[in-house]
Amino acid sequence: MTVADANEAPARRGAFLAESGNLIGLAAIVLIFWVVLTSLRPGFISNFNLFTLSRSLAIDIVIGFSTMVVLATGGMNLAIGSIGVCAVMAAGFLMQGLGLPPLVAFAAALALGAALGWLNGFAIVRSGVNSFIITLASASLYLGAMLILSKAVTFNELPAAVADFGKLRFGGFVSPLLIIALAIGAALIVLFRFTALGREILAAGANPRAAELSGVPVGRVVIIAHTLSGALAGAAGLMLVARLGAAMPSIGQDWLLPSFLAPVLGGTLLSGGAVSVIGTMLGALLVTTIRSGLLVMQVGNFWLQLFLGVILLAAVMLDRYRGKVAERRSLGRR
Amino acid sequence: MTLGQRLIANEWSAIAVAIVIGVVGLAATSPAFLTEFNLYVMMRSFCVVLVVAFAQMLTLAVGQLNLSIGALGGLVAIAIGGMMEVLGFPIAVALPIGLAIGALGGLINGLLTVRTGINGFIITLATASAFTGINLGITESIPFYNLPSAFVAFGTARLSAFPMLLIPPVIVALLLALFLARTVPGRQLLAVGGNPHAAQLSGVHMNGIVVLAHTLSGLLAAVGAILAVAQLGSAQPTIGQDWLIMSFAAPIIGGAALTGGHVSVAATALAVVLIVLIQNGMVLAQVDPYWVQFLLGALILAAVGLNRLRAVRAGEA
Amino acid sequence: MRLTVEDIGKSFPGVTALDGVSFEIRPGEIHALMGENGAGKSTLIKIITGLYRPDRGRLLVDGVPADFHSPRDAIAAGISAVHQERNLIPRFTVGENILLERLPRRHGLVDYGRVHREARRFLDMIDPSIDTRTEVRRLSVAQMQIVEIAKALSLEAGVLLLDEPTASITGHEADALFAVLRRLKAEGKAIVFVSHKLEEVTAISDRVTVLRDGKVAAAGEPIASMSRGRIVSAMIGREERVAEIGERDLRDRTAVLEARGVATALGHRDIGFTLRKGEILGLYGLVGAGRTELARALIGDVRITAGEVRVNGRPVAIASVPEAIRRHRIGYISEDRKAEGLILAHPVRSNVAITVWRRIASALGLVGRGAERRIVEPLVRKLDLKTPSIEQGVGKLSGGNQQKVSIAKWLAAGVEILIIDEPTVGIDIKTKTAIHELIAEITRDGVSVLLISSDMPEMITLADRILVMRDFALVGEIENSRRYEPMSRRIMSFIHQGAEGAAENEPNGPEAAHG
Amino acid sequence: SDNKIALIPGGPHPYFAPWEQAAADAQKDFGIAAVDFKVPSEWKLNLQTELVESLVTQGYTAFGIFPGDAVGINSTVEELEGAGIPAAALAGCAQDPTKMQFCLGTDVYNSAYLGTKALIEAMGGKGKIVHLAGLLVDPNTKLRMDAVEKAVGETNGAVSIVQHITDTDAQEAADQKINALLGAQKDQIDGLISTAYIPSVVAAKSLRNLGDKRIKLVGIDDDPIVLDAIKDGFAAGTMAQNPYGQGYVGAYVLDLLAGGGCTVKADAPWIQTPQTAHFIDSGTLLISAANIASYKDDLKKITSDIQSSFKDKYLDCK
Ligand SMILES: Nc1ncnc2c1ncn2[C@@H]1O[C@H](COP(=O)(O)OP(=O)(O)OP(=O)(O)O)[C@@H](O)[C@H]1O
Ligand SMILES: Nc1ncnc2c1ncn2[C@@H]1O[C@H](COP(=O)(O)OP(=O)(O)OP(=O)(O)O)[C@@H](O)[C@H]1O
Ligand SMILES: O[C@@H]1[C@@H](O)[C@@H](O)CO[C@H]1O
Ligand SMILES: [Mg+2]
Ligand SMILES: [Mg+2]
Repeated sequence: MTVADANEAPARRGAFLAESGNLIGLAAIVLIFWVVLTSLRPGFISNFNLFTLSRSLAIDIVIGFSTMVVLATGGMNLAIGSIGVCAVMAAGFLMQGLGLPPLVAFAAALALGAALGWLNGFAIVRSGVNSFIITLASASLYLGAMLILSKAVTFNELPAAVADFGKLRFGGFVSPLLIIALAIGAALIVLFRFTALGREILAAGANPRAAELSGVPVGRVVIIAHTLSGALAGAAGLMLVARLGAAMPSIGQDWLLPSFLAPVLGGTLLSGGAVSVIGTMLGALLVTTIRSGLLVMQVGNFWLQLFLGVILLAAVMLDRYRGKVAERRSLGRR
Repeated sequence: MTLGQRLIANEWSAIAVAIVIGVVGLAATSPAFLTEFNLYVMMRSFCVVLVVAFAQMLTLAVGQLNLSIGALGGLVAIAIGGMMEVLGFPIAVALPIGLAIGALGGLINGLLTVRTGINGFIITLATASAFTGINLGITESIPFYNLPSAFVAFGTARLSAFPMLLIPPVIVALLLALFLARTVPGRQLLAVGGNPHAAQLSGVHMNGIVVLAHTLSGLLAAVGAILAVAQLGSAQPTIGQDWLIMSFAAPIIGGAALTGGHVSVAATALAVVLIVLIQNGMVLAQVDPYWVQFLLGALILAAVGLNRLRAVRAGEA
Repeated sequence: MRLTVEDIGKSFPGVTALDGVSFEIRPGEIHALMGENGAGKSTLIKIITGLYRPDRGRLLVDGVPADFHSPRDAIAAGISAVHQERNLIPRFTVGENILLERLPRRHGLVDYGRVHREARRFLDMIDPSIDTRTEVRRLSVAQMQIVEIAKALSLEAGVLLLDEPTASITGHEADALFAVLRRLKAEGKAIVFVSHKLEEVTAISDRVTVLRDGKVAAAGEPIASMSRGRIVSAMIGREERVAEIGERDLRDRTAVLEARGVATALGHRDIGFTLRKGEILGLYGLVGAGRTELARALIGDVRITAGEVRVNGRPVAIASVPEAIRRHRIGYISEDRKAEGLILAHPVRSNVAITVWRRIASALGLVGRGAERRIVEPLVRKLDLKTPSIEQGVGKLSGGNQQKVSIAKWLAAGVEILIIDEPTVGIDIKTKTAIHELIAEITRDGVSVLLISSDMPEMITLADRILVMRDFALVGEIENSRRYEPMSRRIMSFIHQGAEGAAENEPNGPEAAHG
Repeated sequence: SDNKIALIPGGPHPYFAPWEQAAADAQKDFGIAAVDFKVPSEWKLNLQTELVESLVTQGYTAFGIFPGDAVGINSTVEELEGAGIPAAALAGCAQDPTKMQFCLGTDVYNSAYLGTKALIEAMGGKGKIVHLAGLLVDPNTKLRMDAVEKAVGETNGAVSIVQHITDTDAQEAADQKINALLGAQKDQIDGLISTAYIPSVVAAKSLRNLGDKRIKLVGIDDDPIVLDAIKDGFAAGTMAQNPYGQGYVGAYVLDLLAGGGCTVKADAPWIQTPQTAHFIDSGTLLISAANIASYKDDLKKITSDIQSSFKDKYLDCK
């Protein structure tokens, strides 16, 4: 049969359900955690805890986005921590060293993040070398350059507005950082769902050859994705600056795990071509919840890493299993 | 092919040339460079890095990545430390168990990878976190200090400039070269990396080989851990934390293909020599230590760039 | 050894590859397995060799049920195969590749002396000139194929399955192979031979089984009882019905794409031709002649090192594929649909609209689903594309419908020149005719097509003129009379005589052939 | 009291081991509901702040914190203050402006200065020295570098600094850096001043391995390996700190502050340091062959002196 309106609705609903099935599952897990944690430790939903949670969540989400946009192209960016700290130190220097106003400094720092990401993308596309290697090397290169230039000195006399912003609370517990993260999320949804560029990124990630032969400038698209990733890494760094009220060289060095956790839990494929923005946010929420939950439950903060690793394993395996079941079912229908 | 062309076609020729230039340059400019103690120090810092690089090289050989080498190394380190200090196990018992733990960790990585079909990158990222978690959970980050003196002494023993610590890595290197070049599983391992589909059609037990590669990788991570503990004289939970970049840098500078099927024991070893040499040169030149980070990144980029150029020249790309 | 296949069924997402196939190979026979592209021949072989598990049915070796979980099991049971795809380890030597899974050892170590001695023995049966110590990646395609055959022979198995072993080797080597096969047959081995070349099949095999759409269309008929016509109609299910293009005279149309003395980084030399508006220009050649690479050069994907390309009369230097599409309105449909043509995981909508996203995007860069649908849906109807909805993942469509998606995206893009590479590989006969009609129709709308095909009937049905390529050079250009017999003879004579022969035929070279 | 107090180091580090005993003793001696020693799993700011935040959620009412990151900790401390929870900097100070109630620690500047002086004396007043320093992010490191330079500056060129080697406060890094240093330059160096725990231990070990008594070493803290090196002549001395006293007195004062009964005085005899205007010295002394047997008693005495006079000197209590 040819396309008929009668057939379209169920099929689209099917695709929608498959995607939202994952999201609902994730949301359900998060919800269960919250219910359990709150009933065991009422302090878990105190304004204080919600506020600190919303702040860490915001940063984890943006870190996750930074990796997600490169995963979309089927690549990786191991340098996001390094890019983040470069942006952080640049912002610190511009505000404290040159006395520039925060907005100008932040814009410049974001531009630096984007530029470093662009450099990654450019090197990857030009050399044809795997993004894993290029960004492994550039991570070390950027961090080294930052340390050489900054001598690893913290900038701690930033304009008070910066720290004040980090301390703002809406409705008692919502950090403006979270609102920024959600806004970035909304922008990314628009990008990947509704713009030519976003679609081209996904096409290039799913099958670069086919995309290229269909007229997608794959090289340019990959570079743009890396540039965006760099800018997002910079944004995550700057959010930390607002939170800490200072720009310090130690930022970013432990982003690797969370940067992959959030998108992978959220259903973004490592092989490229598919992303889930909402999934990444829920993935980050799950991680933040578990981390805070384990601490609050006094499971022993030394065991935290173990739990995070096991949860990641469980989540990807579950996703795998779900995919298989879905495939089998669709075969059975035929 | 002329000799020159053959040299260019050879992966390790460029590294060897760089090493020769480095040695001559350092010897000429710094009298301390060739002193017995300095040579000893360099050779000693070569040991752990070499074995760790080999651990990564084995997973690269089958076209996979192992992000958990450092975490597993840390776990093995505190395991042997704990066995010797807390449980009072003799060295001859603790070390084999440590090796077994490493191999087991690798086995888990391998089994999870082939059973789930999930990218090894994600699997080992997750197991790395789990291994580190076990390590921290057991030790609460507190090192084991009271190790048998014979073991600690081995870490610092030397015959003039030659550190005893170098013996195990040299043996490992020779065995590994033999394994990859001359044994059936070794050849199969490279075959699976070179063309998994073809290897499978030929009746090679592909999953088994991938698991084997991961297991050996874990085993070598354990060897690295044991060496590190001997070298430090204490079992630190932090052992392995900064192995990641080194583990990739050396094999990749040594020309290993990330897609698998092509690795070189000799070139990887030379790459480690080069890295150690650069580090030492920077100490001699009293360069700001931050340059280490920077130069390592630059070195990897230069190496892959060069390799790429060479491949294009040789018409392989 | 006797191998029996009973009622085998196998489906892939969206395709039933085998549907109740039964089949028997006896000791001491050469059994030909025939069928169109996609009929299920290779799938059957992969099931017999344990690479795929059948959905139903069973396998018997000498009457005993066998259950293979992997190629290892099949090899252990005495079954060896040359698969259709190349399966060698590039950085290993020829010798090691041949003995890969059972390298001889001494004291636990691989005994390379013996590796090369043993490999030599089997290689010598077909081509003594290949050195067992060469790395496989340094061999030519034909040499690799010979290594594959030697590898299969070296197992000295009771059952030998050969999936298109002669596709890329020369007649000389094929003769050597046939001699070996005859000897093995005399030794009582059971041999399955897959080929599209009817002459070979009739020359060497004892019986023939024909598959059509995954079902048995002729079961183990003695070759003597099968005429060419009977085999062909078993393969395609009826007398060949072909698309009717009708006579057309395009000689005074304007030239849209011209090449003059073009050479490429891959070794094409002195390529010259003219494609006219609304024309189908065929590019024929044997596999490996360099046609695909030429197409890639024309769309800016391979570097052109000399000569001139003109589009609509103006000289162009196309640097990239996007430039070819956007600036010059040239599209290319790859011969490898899955790897290069489509994004299998993405829906029909994206696969078609990919070429127009930039065009339909608003000033803010936004692409509306509605806008996409308005472009995609009419095309789906026009091409009679069978899909439950345009949101269906392309990977789940049948091969023919996938091919329609690749064509649809170029119709959406509004290209003026379309290079179509092997448009009907793996596509069933009915859809094939539909696709032919579609190609003809788009040229009536003014699109010019450069058609690459190894399928002679297809070429003769569709092309207005035919270029013949051999070894990266054009060796002939023929006005198509659309009469099969004389046309195929002329084409084959160009191919066999090569450039020199062609030069003798047409003193002024290919360009003069048409004039 | 029913206060719950947490003592939180910057991360796992042997220096803080005595805090555990100090916490237990303070809980018993002062009748506090709970005094717990809680260690972030790694030496990272975010792990420390997450730990603090989760302890707030669990109802802890006061914190003694070693600011592993002197600046980074301040935003968290500010939030604690906002929630009515007092915090004090122990062992090292947070950088002003800070909401830490006070800082009780080693006067690291003075300690490094005195240590370097002792080293220079052991070297006979001339030669070249190398400074082995701790983590760069450690608030104390920069102060120590300045102090070493000051002491060297006072020799008018007789002594010079070859290098500050930083980030040596982790075993692997220390082992690699110190051995590479000795390998490359041992003949040009006359003295080593170490201002962090682990490099002191590693340097003492390496000099013993080398059998080198020519190079003089002054370390910090009282790890047994360092003390043995002093006894055997491989080290000239080490600067004692008072981690136990910091934890013990810290818990005592936090209990008073958390009850709401006391506040810190604005005009107390605080010491002004480059980091903070609210510093109290927990005790600084050089351990050498001469006092190696008795220094522990000296530290105990200092601890009880600080504790007994603290309330009057530094607090306003209802
Ligand atoms: N792994 C696979 N996944 C999905 N579909 C497949 C797969 N392998 C084969 N098919 C499909 O199964 C059908 C039979 O394919 P098969 O390769 O067996 O054909 P064939 O007779 O060997 O054709 P050819 O002459 O082109 O080699 C085709 O429609 C093909 O697209
Ligand atoms: N420079 C080269 N050196 C060696 N082999 C090459 C080179 N370029 C292409 N080839 C190989 O030669 C063959 C011819 O390429 P091409 O695909 O263009 O031929 P074709 O006429 O289109 O035949 P096919 O039907 O296989 O597509 C391919 O197998 C390709 O891998
Ligand atoms: O001696 C220092 C202490 O002062 C503290 O900084 C922790 O690290 C140790 O090395
Ligand atoms: Mg086939
Ligand atoms: Mg082709």
